[in-house]
Amino acid sequence: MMWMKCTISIVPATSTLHSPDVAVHADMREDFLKTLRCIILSRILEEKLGSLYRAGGRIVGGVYLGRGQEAFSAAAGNNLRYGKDIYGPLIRDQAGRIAYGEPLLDAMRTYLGVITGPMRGRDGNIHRGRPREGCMAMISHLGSLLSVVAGALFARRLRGTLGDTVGATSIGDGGTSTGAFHEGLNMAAVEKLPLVISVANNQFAYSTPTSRQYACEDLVDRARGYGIEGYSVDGTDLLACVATFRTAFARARAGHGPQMVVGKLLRLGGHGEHDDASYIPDSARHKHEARDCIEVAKKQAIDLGWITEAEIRTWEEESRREVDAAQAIASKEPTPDPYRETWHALSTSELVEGQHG
Amino acid sequence: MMWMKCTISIVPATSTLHSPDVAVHADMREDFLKTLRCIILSRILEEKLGSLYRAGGRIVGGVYLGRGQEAFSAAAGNNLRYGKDIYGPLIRDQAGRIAYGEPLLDAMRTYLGVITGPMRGRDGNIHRGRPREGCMAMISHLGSLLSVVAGALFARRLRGTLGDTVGATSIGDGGTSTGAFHEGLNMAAVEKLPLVISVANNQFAYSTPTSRQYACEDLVDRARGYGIEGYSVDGTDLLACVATFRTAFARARAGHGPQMVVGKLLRLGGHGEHDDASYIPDSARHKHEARDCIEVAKKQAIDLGWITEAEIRTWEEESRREVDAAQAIASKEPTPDPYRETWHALSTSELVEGQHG
Amino acid sequence: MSITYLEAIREAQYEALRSDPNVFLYGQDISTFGGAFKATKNLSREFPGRVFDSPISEDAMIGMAVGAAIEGARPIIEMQFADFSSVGFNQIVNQAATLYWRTNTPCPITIRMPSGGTAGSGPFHSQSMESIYAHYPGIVILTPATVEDAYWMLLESVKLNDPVIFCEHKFLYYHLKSEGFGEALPIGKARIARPGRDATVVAYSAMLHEALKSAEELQMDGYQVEVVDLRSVKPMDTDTILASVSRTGRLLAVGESFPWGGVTAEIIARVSSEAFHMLDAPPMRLNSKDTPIPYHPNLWKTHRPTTSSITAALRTLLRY
Amino acid sequence: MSITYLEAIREAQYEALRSDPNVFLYGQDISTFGGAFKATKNLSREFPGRVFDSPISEDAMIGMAVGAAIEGARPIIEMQFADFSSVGFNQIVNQAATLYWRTNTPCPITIRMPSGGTAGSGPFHSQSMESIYAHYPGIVILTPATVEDAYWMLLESVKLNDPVIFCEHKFLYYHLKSEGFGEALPIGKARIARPGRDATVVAYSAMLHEALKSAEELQMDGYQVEVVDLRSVKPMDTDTILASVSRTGRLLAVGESFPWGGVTAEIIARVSSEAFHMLDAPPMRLNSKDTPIPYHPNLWKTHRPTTSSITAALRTLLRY
Ligand SMILES: Cc1ncc(C[n+]2csc(CCOP(=O)(O)OP(=O)(O)O)c2C)c(N)n1
Ligand SMILES: Cc1ncc(C[n+]2csc(CCOP(=O)(O)OP(=O)(O)O)c2C)c(N)n1
Ligand SMILES: [Mg+2]
Ligand SMILES: [Mg+2]
Repeated sequence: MMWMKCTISIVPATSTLHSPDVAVHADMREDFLKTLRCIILSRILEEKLGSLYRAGGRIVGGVYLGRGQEAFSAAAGNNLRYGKDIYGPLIRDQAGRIAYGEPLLDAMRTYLGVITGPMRGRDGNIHRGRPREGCMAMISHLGSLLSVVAGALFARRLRGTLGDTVGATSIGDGGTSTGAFHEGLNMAAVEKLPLVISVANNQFAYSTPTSRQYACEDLVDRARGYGIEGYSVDGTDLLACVATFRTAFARARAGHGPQMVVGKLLRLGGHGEHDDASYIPDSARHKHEARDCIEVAKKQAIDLGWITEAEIRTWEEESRREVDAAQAIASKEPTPDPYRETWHALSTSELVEGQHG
Repeated sequence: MMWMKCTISIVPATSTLHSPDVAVHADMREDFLKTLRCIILSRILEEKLGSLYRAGGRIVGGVYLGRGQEAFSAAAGNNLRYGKDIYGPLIRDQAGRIAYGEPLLDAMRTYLGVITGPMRGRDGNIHRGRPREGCMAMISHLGSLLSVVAGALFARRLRGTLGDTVGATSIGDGGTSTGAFHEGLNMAAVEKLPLVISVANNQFAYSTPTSRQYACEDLVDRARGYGIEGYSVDGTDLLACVATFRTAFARARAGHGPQMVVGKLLRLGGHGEHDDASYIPDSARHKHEARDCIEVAKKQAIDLGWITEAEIRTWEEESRREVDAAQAIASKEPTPDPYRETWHALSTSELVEGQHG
Repeated sequence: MSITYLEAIREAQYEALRSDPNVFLYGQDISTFGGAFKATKNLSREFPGRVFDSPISEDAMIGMAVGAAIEGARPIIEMQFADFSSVGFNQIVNQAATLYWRTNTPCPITIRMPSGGTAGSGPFHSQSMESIYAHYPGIVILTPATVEDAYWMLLESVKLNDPVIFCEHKFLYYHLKSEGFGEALPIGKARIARPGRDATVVAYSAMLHEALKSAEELQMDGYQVEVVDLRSVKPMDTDTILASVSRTGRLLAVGESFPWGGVTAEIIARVSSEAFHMLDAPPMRLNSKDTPIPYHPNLWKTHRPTTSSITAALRTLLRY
Repeated sequence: MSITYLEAIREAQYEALRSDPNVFLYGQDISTFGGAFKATKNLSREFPGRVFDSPISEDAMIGMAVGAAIEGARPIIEMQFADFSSVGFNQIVNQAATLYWRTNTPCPITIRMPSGGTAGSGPFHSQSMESIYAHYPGIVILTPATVEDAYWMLLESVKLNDPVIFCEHKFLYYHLKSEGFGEALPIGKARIARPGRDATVVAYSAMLHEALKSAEELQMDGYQVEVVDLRSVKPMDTDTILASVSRTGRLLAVGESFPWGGVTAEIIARVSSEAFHMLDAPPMRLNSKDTPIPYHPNLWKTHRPTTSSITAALRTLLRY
């Protein structure tokens, strides 16, 4: 049995002081490997989406990828049970969605805009979700999903169906500047909801550097002001992410209220696939945060003796087949037919108005 | 010369650590007495407004008073120069307005809705202001004034007219829950503007106790998350307030960015004069924060040998005369005549539409 | 036993809480205090753990309601004043109103908005926002003008599987009384509040009562003015309006919101397009003036339509 | 040298910055990056210290612009997409739009809103919000449809002492080209974009071009359709519309925003009320459908008015 120390600084919140270092236990192996498998799949799916976008023709609208953020995203999603817990993924949460259990086909179908997908061509890409199964479908307005996830948890507690379920959602460094994020987080704190908020500080909001976004030293410094527990983690380090989110989710489930996990990392790509990110200075590209979390994780797993290179290659091949299979299915499916669309924005069809004028 | 210790806990912000205790110097005498004069006048004015409201007939709309918050409000306003600095007073800032230099007639005329007042009957009570002279006229939506004050300072810096001017605005415990407050404060921090924000934590937002408003221990815990300097002060203690705001304003003027001063106190009255505040529990009424800041201040001044009881009585009489004089003038002035009203919401009169339809 | 419009709103919430455990109330000062207007008086005592004081966070209040609705709850959200919904605007029009269409998930939330002008309330405690919300797809906008509608339509709102903006008029809170709740009328249908054959006035909410008084005044001059109570601004019951105009040949639309666009423009556009030849005179409308709502009663009385301005407009219309 | 609609917007900002030191630009990603659409490309280099990247804080962006305007600055605020102005809504309609009326202080701010649909942009990157903002007193709403108007009206906006919502259409950004900026037309006046005698189409922004194509198509059938470019939604140039309708006797109003209320209802209400007897046929309107704006191009093409739906409506109108 091997032990390894990873650097997780868990910042003291209002009431609880966490130990600043956490040792890697053997019982992390399972979670770690499951997450590693997810981030490999996520990267391969996203590479496919990127190349479909560049090829043109099939994907409509933009493509927004999570390259470099997979470890942080998946380590959160891995703590969620599909159909039980509530998840509000954001822009760069493909890896989290996979870890959570969202079917690959949901992604592919939504990007291709086919009617078999959860959004039926009505909305696209990262806006997909199945709210009644616990997967919220984000609107574009940053910050506004937090209160929705909080509300779902609130309703469960009210109706007595909360049990050990938990909610999770994400935000970027840029999204923390929205009023919606502040209101939602404050309300969740007041209601002491079992909610884990991942703050993916990827150094940029589109092109805007963090120096134009906030003036604090570390976004985790905000936790105390909300009276919630906060963690700061190296977002490129899957082991650290798995350990931190494990603690955060356990504490959320145990009734300690919202948990804010801030991951430091770098967006390894453009804001969307249309963007070459030429504004990211070379200096940023050479910092620790610019490490590719997947390479780091593979090495961690191999060093720990948890997996071999050959096994990883097998996973990669399997992932490619899964992605190809999803694409093969979705690309044969029909796109929406405007003449079959009901154009009903209300579920109460008697109250839908006809055309007037 | 007497020295006295007052308890000011100045919370460490991102970069600067203040000494936790400040001694009272003789050079505080002038500021203290000026402020004391203001809060006495403010209380007498507000008592008059309250009785006019209860008598009915002349005041239209609600009356919202600052009873119990005068020391905290005036200690801030006292650092502002009318016509030079920028002030964005809120609901309970009558004392701050007086200290800042707003004419008493502006208040009286606005409450009576006469056309000679700055709002000309178009808006009322606490919404008054003279923006071009630096006194902003709040809209009701809490939190939304902060960014306006920030914008005025921003424009001055841009145009090279900032000099040593500074801006100040207030918020209540309830107002801190608004998205607007968060966005405005964060933006002011990013722009490192010379702005002092008074947070009057009077334990209630209308009837809502702070336990339903935030989950942190002290609202000053938020300062660090914005990367600004924060202070926590006993809002019933005028000496402490004067000392704290003096530091905060000095640091704002010296380029240290936004300063957040949180005052702990109790609203000594209803939300408005229509409200008997019966929801405030007796326990709250017997706490330290329930002290009447004016009585505390009078005693402080007498104990320090800065003033005599007789002198205070003279001030009170003078204040009463000032208030009566303002009332006498304003109550003779005309209320608006709808047939003389231009009903132009645009300053560009060529673009004003006629009535259609 | 006479019941006010405000009491009807309280009673409807009582009944909604009583009959469905999924209903809860969330809003500023609505718990022990019973709300700024006392529309939730005693409800927190009668239904412990189901009436919550909210932080001053309109955006989050609506967002949380949407999340709760997804999970099967049926929240009623009180805005302290309709005017403050402007900071919850995004969650209403983009989150709540798009949920069903985007994801096939019903969004049963009711947002109560104390609306409209009262003397001395000024620009930010007097607004009527029905015209703004009705512009957006995916929301139902109700504007009750009677004690009966206040009661039944609020109860219906809570049962509806779609977001409802419930515009209750503050001017009617204490003034308007009724002997009981009567019968429920269906949502989405207008009502002939007063029959007549010379002209049709379409009004809603507080303006209905100004229009009725106006019709009364004009009766002394021998005119029979028909008054239609719209009840629901969206959907708008075009059929009932057209049927009335087909009888009278004359139309005046009256609303309290700002004059550009909005309810009255929509009424006139529908009638002009769909019943052009039934009109014997150009259609008319009356709204508030095109400025913020004034604080001083002198100005306020002139800013909004009143019985006298409606009567004046009707005289012009009838003389045409 | 041909200039696009987008370049015109950049050039107008260049000229505004050059000619008045009180002008500054504030918006997300507009500094070195030059904005999501490159409407501020190079401006931060050409005018150092006057073009700022904003935090993602639309409410504070508008609030700060109002404060800056009070101090004599003339800010131009870029919303990354018009859709996101929903979170700055309160500061626009309640802070900026009421300032002059309440305090006699002019509020010269320009809010640029990249508006309207493009294929694949979905419900939250396609909205047209002119109908919402025009409802409120105290704001000017401009909707340029040409390269010339994009340039001159933006320059005029910055000079105006009132808040301007500048709705620039994303669909026109790259497609629309002109050989120069031509002459400035006055703000608040509509323009006859194509003369005709058989029917009037009133349109604006991207819909103008669909209407013009439609008029072209119908010319082959011998119809002379007059097309009015509204240019400014509020104030709305009623005189020009009425003059056109008095010549043609037929009216179709076309807009891209949602169907309930809004620009087209306002046009029809004005014409019906003020020029009833000039109409030889019931007035018609065309808007988007009453659902959120769809993501998939198949749906999107049917959701908004197009040349073919305008032509179909006009055929009905002309045959009447
Ligand atoms: C309220 C709002 N304003 C603007 C936008 C446009 N926008 C979309 S993504 C983005 C940058 C987001 O940055 P961040 O939150 O750091 O997330 P990241 O893209 O880095 O993952 C912006 C400005 C938006 N979606 N919502
Ligand atoms: C956005 C918004 N929502 C609701 C209100 C209604 N309102 C006016 S004052 C008030 C309570 C304010 O409490 P606090 O901020 O603590 O200030 P205090 O009255 O205690 O001085 C409320 C809810 C408002 N003005 N603005
Ligand atoms: Mg980011
Ligand atoms: Mg308070």
